[in-house]
Amino acid sequence: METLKRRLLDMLIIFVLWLLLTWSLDLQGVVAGAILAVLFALVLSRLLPPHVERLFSPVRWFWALMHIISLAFWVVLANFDVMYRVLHPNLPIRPGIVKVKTTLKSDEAKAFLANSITLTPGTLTIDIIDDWLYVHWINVHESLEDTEAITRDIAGRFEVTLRRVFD
Amino acid sequence: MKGMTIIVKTITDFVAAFIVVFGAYIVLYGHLTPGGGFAGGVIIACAFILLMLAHGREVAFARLPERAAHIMDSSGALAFLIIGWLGVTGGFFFLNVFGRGDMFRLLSSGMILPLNIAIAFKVGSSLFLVFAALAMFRRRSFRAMIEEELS
Amino acid sequence: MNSGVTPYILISIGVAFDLVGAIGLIRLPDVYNRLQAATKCVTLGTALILLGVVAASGWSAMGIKALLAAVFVLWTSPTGSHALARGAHIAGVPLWSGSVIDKYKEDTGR
Amino acid sequence: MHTFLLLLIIGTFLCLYRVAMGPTPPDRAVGIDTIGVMVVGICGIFGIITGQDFYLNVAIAWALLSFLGTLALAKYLEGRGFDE
Repeated sequence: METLKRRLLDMLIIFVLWLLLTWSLDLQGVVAGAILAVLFALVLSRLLPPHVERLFSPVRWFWALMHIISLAFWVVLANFDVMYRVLHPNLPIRPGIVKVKTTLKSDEAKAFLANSITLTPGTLTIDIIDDWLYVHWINVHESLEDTEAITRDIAGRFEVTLRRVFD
Repeated sequence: MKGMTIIVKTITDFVAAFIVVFGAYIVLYGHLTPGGGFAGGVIIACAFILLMLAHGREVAFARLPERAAHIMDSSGALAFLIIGWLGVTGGFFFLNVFGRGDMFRLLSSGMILPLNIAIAFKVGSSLFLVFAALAMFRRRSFRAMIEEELS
Repeated sequence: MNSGVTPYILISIGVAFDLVGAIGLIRLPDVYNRLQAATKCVTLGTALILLGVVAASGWSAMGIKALLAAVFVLWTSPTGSHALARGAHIAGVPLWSGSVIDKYKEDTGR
Repeated sequence: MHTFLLLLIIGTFLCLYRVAMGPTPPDRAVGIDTIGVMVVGICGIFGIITGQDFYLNVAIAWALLSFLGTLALAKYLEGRGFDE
């Protein structure tokens, strides 16, 4: 029963992707998409990631929207930050690799946290080992041993929304 | 640790299904837009090569087993030949024996669409197998290879 | 294809960010700093150009494909730069001489 | 629109400087990755100029191949085989 439900979900998602790609309601195209969805869901099993059923939860979609809005703000800020640093004649940088502890549990949340950190001002995720993220920071301005402040400064701004989206 | 980090694994899982559907779109609309069997087959193979890079060989072969890839490889070439020989019933090799259909719709090209699908099966599975086979060779130092040559 | 001023604004901002990323790739001192500038500026620049395509063509086949390409770039580009940074650190590329701390080397020894 | 195209091509040549002159192999890999993402934008602008939507297919395929190449280069820099 569980696998049947999962297969139907796979078919639906592949069919929606096909409709988005062709973007026409021509009968032949729609039938071809339906055949393709059934074929892929039956033959290429486990192609989609686990927990696909979470796509149908409106609460998660709301928090995903909140995350996208906050991420857009920080990304634009990050670009002006990089522009200032690159075009300044003296190159005002003070780089270093710091360590950040995350409280998120699932793999998806960790992956999207790492990508969000890469896109925000002055930080670049280098590695993730269990709960510790190693982050290259272009302008280290906190005191170096104060892991709490560094964590709050780098990862804290996204954990609130990402926890509600993925965990 | 097998494969790359969690980040790469998760993002690869998210995009692999989209890449396969995109490759199928390139194959099926190959006669209306640029693309076709070869390009779509390469894109479908890229999805599985991506899985192999991110997760390691076992996971990629669990998604597309080696034996199934071999069968698809051979049957693609066979299907191409059979569709070509169907033309002989009307006169000569590769003669279009299917209907032409309406212009600018999916079924409008006679036998180009089945030929595209056959080429896609052939190219996709064999490119995946070639990548897997080439990755299996151990990387050895040039010094060892030269010494082995000289001895 | 509606002609307005919105696509021109979006595309010009995107191209400006792309050029800043390229200049940062040349000016900054070591591979990690270059990766920072290149990833942030070029990813947002390309995404803005593709959003400009969406604004220029509306909800047609072209607009939807541009939207899909923008989502794809926004997901994969940071991932690729993360993999490159990890590879560079494991390959033994040192940090710039003005760097203040390297926790990763202290913890993993690579 | 042609001005934007010219500016983006100048940008790719700036990246090509890093590919040619990079002191270490990872520098060259970063240049190649950046060029790959920039070409996606060039494809989008081509789509607007010509009004044909298949240029966006090229953009998606190019983004995919660029990601694949970046992952392969990163794995090569780590010093591991492609299938482990």
